[in-house]
Amino acid sequence: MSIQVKFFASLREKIGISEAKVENATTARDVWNIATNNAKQPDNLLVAINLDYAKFDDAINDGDEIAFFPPVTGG
Amino acid sequence: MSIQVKFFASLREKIGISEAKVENATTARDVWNIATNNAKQPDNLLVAINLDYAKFDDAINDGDEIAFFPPVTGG
Amino acid sequence: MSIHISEHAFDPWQEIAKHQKNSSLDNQFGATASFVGTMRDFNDNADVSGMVLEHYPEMTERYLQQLEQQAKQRWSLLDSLIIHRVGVINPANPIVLIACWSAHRRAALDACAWLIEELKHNAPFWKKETGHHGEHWVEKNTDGF
Amino acid sequence: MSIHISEHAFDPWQEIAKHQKNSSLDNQFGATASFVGTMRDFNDNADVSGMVLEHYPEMTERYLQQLEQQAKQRWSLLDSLIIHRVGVINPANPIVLIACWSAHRRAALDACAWLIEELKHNAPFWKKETGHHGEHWVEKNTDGF
Repeated sequence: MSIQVKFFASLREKIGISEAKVENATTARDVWNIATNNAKQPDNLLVAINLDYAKFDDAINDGDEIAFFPPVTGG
Repeated sequence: MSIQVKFFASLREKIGISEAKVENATTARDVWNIATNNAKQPDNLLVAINLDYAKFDDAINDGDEIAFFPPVTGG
Repeated sequence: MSIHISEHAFDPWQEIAKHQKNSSLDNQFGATASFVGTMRDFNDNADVSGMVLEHYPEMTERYLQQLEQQAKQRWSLLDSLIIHRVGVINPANPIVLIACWSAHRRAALDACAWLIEELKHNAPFWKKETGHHGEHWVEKNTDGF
Repeated sequence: MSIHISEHAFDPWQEIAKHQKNSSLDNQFGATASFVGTMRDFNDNADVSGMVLEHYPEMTERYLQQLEQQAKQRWSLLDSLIIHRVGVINPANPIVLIACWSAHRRAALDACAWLIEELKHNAPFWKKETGHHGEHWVEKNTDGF
């Protein structure tokens, strides 16, 4: 199993990781815990699975791309 | 007393008058009746006194400009 | 705040750019909302090949100035621009331009939508359409849908 | 329907004109509504001299395409255009452009206002501002007022 993980913006800078690969995880929350070594989740943390907004308890599958990021501020 | 009267658009074409001057009138309705020789008022006829929307029973004064026109269709 | 009644065709995008360049808005605005009404080549399913727009010049000017003042009182606008064509208009010609500038988006968006709605309902302009079947006055504006 | 993510400064009015010219909209549309978001030189009362806009490229593209599709289903749009800057942005630079074309005014106006609101709330872009006091990430977007 191989999960692609991405971090963006202030979160990327704070935890110092832009990308990671994790091997075994069943939910987005697992992915966070493994990739960040159980770092505390910031308030308002957002997660996307395969480019769609998702919940932390959503199941993930081999080959998925999971992204974590802070509230968006575009436009 | 001198009242300037104007007619616009389809109303102007229908009654065949673009401008008139009437001498004695106390309301916009009087002005209509005098200037058009008591023509029937079309549905939805609008009136302005001195460039502001007004009512047919509004009083008028010497030197006023009274305009009659159909529903507006700009923009 | 600026109002132009034009007897000549205008390019709305160039007019917005020009207005913005010549104004003192530099770096202060974060939002620009605009609306452009354009002559289509059909209306109510009948072919329309041309149009003549009549207006009541003094009242039009006064009414549009009052509208801009009301918009300025109601929303935090930094600037606004209204351009309206009169005279002979051809298909694809812009008829009306409304542009509003503000610091934040809601003021510009809401003021722009309000201005075109008020203008459509009350500004003394009248359209006469010409087509295959002769000419006729437009009886009333659509409700916008 | 068209989406551009641009690393280079763009002129929103030229882009609208260009898009209109190159599309097959001729004479069919009666209404164009647009919104332009521009970088101001101040935000929350602090001087801001520059900005870097980060995004999540694949998700941004996907999200904006979904937005356009939803707008198209909800309103009778003839066309739409979304342009968003990323990278280094200077004061007075346009950041985002939304333009919508429709036969009648309400569709274009409502879709345009809806698109900028949805984009602001959900599209994966992040602003980092730079100024006299160093740099900082913008924590959240204003509610638009």
